[in-house]
Amino acid sequence: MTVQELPGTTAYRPVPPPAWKPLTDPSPLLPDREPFRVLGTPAAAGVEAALLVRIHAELVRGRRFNTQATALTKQGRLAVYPSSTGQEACEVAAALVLEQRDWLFPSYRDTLAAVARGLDPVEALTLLRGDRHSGYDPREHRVAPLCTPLATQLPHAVGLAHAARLKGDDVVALALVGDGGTSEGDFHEALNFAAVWRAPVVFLVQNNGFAISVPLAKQSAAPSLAHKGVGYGVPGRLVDGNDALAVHQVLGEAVARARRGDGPTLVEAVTYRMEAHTNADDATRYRSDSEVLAWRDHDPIRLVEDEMTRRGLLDEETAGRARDAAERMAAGLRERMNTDPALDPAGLFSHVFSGPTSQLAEQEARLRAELAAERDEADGAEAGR
Amino acid sequence: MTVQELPGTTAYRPVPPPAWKPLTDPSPLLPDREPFRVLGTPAAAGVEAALLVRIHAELVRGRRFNTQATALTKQGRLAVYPSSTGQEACEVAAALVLEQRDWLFPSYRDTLAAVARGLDPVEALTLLRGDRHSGYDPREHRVAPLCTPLATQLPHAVGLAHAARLKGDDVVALALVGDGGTSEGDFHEALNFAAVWRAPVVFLVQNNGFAISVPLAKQSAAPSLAHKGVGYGVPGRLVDGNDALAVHQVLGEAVARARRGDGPTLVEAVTYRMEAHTNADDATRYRSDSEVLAWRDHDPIRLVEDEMTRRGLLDEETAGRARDAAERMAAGLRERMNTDPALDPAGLFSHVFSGPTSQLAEQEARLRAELAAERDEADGAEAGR
Amino acid sequence: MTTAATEAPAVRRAKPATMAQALGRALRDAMAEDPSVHVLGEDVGTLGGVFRITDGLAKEFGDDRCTDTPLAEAGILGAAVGMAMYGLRPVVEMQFDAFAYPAFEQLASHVAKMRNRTGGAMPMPLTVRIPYGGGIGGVEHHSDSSEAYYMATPGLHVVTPATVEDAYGLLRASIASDDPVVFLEPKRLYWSKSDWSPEEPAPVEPIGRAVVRRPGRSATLITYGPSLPVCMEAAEAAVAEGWDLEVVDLRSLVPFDDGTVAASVRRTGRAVVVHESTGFGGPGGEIAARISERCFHHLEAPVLRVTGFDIPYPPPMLERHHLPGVDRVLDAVARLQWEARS
Amino acid sequence: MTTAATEAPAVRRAKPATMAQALGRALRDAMAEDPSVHVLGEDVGTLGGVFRITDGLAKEFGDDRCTDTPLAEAGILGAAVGMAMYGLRPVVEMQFDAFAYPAFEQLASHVAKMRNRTGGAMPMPLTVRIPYGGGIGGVEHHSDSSEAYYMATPGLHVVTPATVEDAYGLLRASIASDDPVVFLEPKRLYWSKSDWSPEEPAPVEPIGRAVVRRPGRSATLITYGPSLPVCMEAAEAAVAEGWDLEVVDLRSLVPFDDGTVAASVRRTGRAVVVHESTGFGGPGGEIAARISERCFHHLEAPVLRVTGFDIPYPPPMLERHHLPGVDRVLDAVARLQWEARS
Ligand SMILES: Cc1ncc(C[n+]2csc(CCOP(=O)(O)OP(=O)(O)O)c2C)c(N)n1
Ligand SMILES: Cc1ncc(C[n+]2csc(CCOP(=O)(O)OP(=O)(O)O)c2C)c(N)n1
Ligand SMILES: [Mg+2]
Ligand SMILES: [Mg+2]
Repeated sequence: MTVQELPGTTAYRPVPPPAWKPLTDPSPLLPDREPFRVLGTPAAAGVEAALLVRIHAELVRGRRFNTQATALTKQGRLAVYPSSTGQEACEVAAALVLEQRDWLFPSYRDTLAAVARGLDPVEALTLLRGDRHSGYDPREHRVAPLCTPLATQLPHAVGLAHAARLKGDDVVALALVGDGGTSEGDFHEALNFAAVWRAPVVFLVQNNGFAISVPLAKQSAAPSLAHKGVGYGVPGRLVDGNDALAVHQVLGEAVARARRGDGPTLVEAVTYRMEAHTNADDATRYRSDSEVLAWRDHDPIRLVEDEMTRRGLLDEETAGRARDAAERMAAGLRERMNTDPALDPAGLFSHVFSGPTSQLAEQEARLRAELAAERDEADGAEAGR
Repeated sequence: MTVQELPGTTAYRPVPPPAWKPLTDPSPLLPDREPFRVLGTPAAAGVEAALLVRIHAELVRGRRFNTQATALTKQGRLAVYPSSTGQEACEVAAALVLEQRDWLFPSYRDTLAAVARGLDPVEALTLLRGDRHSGYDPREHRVAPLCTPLATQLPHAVGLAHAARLKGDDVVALALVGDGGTSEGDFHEALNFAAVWRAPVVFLVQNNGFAISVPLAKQSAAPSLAHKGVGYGVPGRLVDGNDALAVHQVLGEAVARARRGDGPTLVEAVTYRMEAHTNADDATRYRSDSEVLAWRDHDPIRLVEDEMTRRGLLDEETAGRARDAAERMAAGLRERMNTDPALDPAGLFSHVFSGPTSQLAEQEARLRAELAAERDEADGAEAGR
Repeated sequence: MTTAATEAPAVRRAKPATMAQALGRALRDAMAEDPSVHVLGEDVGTLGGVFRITDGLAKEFGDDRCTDTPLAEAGILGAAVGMAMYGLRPVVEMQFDAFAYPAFEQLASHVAKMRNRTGGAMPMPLTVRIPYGGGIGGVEHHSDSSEAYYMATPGLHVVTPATVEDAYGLLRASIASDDPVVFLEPKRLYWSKSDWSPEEPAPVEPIGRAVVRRPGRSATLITYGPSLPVCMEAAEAAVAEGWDLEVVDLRSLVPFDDGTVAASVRRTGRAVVVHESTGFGGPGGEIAARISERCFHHLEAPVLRVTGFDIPYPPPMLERHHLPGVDRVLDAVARLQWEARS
Repeated sequence: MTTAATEAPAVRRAKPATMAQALGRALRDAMAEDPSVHVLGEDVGTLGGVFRITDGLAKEFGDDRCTDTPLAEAGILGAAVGMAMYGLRPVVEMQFDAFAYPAFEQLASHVAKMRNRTGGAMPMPLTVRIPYGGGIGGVEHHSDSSEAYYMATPGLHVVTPATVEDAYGLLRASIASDDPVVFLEPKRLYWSKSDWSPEEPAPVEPIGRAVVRRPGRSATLITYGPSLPVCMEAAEAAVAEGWDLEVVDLRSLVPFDDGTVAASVRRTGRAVVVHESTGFGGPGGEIAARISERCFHHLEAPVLRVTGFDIPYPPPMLERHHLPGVDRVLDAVARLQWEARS
């Protein structure tokens, strides 16, 4: 086709080019300018006492889980622990808003969310203890393996949610990712697929200010990370990530929206990583104590307790019950993590494929022979003693 | 840190959490709801006649380049040609807004932009003829190799622009990508790096409605592709991609902004691919003739000619001059593409590394021996005839 | 698993069938038999794929079973992982070899590892179809032989057919497998033909078994995918030189059929590995090393390799110089130290 | 190129130096000498990298020379390609082996191909530093041996030091090279020490030359990177068994030093390749095949391989069973058909 071939002399019509139309109205997709809050606002009064008490207990238990796990690293019982201390409101709310049939896709920092969802803490910690990559059956509690390669779990969540929808199942997937993780291409591709497929999935970005040592300002120049939603046709919501009631409400709405068939939501929770990146990290290299201190005033448990106090809900009995439950969990964890896990080295070959290949069978036999020889030697040494 | 350790009883302060502040004001980053237009609006009258005439001549030449290249595929002189017919306004404007010292990063469909920037058409077409992957020195006209893996050229443009800025050079990079290419992770990562680094780079998305057979609606659910900008803190601009004056103006402003040190811009040009994806594609499988026809009324050359006619600028001399220049280019191209390119198979080894490795030297010697034997055989056959 | 196509196919095709048709038929039959099989990729729906392998599937099974995705390979494979986690059997089409690279992390870090990571709890019954190799005049990035990457990734099966029948049988077996399979389609054989017709039920080949395509006594040519026809032609041409070559088609690079390969080489005492992938770090090194380990005392000559050069894939006009052809295979056979035997 | 460090380093370090320090010093010296050298990656600036290799560079040279990037590996490498196109010499740090996979397309389709594609007009003087391998108790995805992927990609040099001195010398040479280098850092040797001090000028080793670390006559152990100490220890232990083992440290997998390797094996007549990467499709296949091709008539036994198993990298508590240790090396040496010689 050349211009010469064009028919006639129709005058230029200043109409939108034929294929273009705004696909969606952008306004409802944009986040508010301030993070959404409930605690410390009049809305807090409307929240049911039972929910407040439940969330408080979960937060206290969550904090205790974090401190206990960190203690276990010092005792050499955990190789490494990326603590979510300070982020418990997000972790706990993510677990609470889901139904049993829903799925959670945690990142490597979200052991707590998995535990709050019902996972056995010892099984949830195998990755970080180093005995198994993922010590639980993901299908049992519908928790995907804790994901180490950043943002790669997001397309999984989309695919799973999409599959469930295709099968006609009422299942929502909630995927967790960090502020740093939003920079990865997988974040982009997952959000886009979710939007195009209208998949019932909720993305929760825990913006805790840092990706290891890299502060948000070096990670993004966006008005907020929630502003990324509109570029996919996904509503972006900004929430105070230390306000457990706010996170619970915003995530709850997003899950409900997904369940209704209205598609994905991107939630940015503004929070703060109170500890170093992991126990192996030295946070003093890249941030000041005063910054950390400022966030103590905004502690998620504290905020909830202030509201409970205001409403007379934080009596000694309630506080004690929460504390006791947390201590029981911690004691159980301590005890069970104190024994060395039973491990069968020959099991290294058992699950590479559904059945053994001749190559792996050969290698397994070789390892078994080595292990037998080792045992014989040890027995010999013992007998000789 | 546990909650118990928290100091005192300071009341909850409903202030933004310490680390959070909106990084940028989102409003100026959002595109207008309608694509920006000049032609057919009062603003067209303000455009200098010389510019109009120049753009017209380039468009005519560009269209002729497209039809000639397509014709060469039919004659077997080009292996494949992804035509930009219908998109000439974008291709030409992208070339015109850049200074000599600036860089252009074309995708595989943008041979025309490279040629409009001054590249020898025969050298620009080697990729598609099949004699060389990239037949020109990118440094000569500051045109990166035509890029086949979609969106991968975008981070290159960012890196180059960033490097130039670090060196204190006044250089802007303009990178081209398709609507489909925006779905790739590399698009996301490039936009984000550009924003964080405030790199002097302009991204032009030619939204031509399709990625091969996949229509935009299956590619994105965003209000527009320009709405992706705000998620990086990058202004998004929406422009009628068939309105050469509008594209020229919007790209010009974006380039000027980058040059001023104000960082990247994302421009979405709404246009249409009038031909099939390439000559090897059958577009009737996925779109209707009526859709294509509707876009004929919005042809970029036509729009410019209407304006020229209105202003009395499209006299026979001007039109003839443009046509003649285009025909000269086409004739030269035809003629030069009619000879087989001289190729040295042993040259396959010359540029893998800066110097030969012993492995490659061995392999080259083997190939040379084969070629010599082939020649001897051919000579023998000739002598025997 | 059965292969019976109980209903007539949507379109009656005349004999002979092409490899492209056989692949399409395998997808169709798998989808018809098992509603959990889903096809996804770029242009696989309305267009039927750039090689038309998925032609008709969206029409027959609907967009939800054969889905045009956004243009993002990591997203496609990542979504397929999630679909497999929910119990579906996704079949992903990568448009070309080099365009599978954006999905490399998903493949190496998740697809290959998910079952193992979860102690068997979470299998990955997922097939990634990748058209690979050159010889079709493709522009840059459209002709890579990327099998070495997948072979070096434990947890993946790597399968590649060389005949029309195997295209059907191996693809059916790959889709039916509870393990992830990288299914490499030799694109220059897409239009190769066979008398087998898609109307006939074809055997589903178990994954992991090589096959002797031509028995012979002088030496063994070990090959797969696009290089099988080259080796068959070379074997015919070798007769005139007095060599009776055996040709082994590996069909599956992982798992590797050591039994068939070693038995052949022990019989013939000489071996040449032929593939179009680059030589250095390519599959041939592994294959030659395995043969030497297993057949050392039977070898009359070192195992030789005939491969593409160690260079980025050349532009179309030069690719014939890169691709191993009959002459190079025969040259290698000639270098197998024939004097040594006597 | 000279190696002279004319000024004293920012921090005086006591002897002995670690490999980590040597790498840091190499970066520092390269940056001091050549203003076009730029370091970029995740956490390389303020933190000095998770392994502290880049410690102090941002302070000494500024954020623009040593840059904390957003968290996106394809973006990092892609931006580095653009920087190289403009004449800089970027040195990219990937935080761990498996986290280089998102950048695979940029590496395979651009870094490796840019010079060749442009007929030499656009070189890629770019170094990608990747900490690799296991043995440090890393959680999943932190212990991959990914060298096979890079070896199979023509256009890349692949270099890996095994000693503190080489860490300095090879990194300097890699940064100075006009070709792209994948520089693999054996992370479990980061804290290995040597008497060499960063105060002394160290020799810049040319890329592509293997070195005999221990001369011997009975058999040759061929290895690189993290497995060198294992082989050295095995060679010492072998003395008691009556074997005098030669140990060759490859140092560079691409280009490959066929000369040094073949000369050694021709001398000893027996060879074992040792690496911790998985065996199948790993570097050992290529190496063994090359040796067999070149030294066939000198070989008293097949070239054997001692490698990691063909499994995804195990969890920390089991990794010692996976990693080739001294015993497995000695076992392989014992299987070298010693009776055959007599
Ligand atoms: C693909 C990938 N690249 C790099 C890493 C190494 N890494 C682990 S955690 C981390 C920072 C993550 O930051 P963010 O996403 O903000 O999560 P947070 O740690 O704050 O929870 C990095 C770079 C990784 N795990 N995966
Ligand atoms: C990474 C990658 N994936 C797939 C392809 C194959 N491919 C070539 S062009 C194309 C469609 C591109 O669509 P768009 O970005 O809209 O550009 P257009 O063709 O419309 O100019 C596809 C899928 C590719 N070149 N690169
Ligand atoms: Mg973070
Ligand atoms: Mg398009």
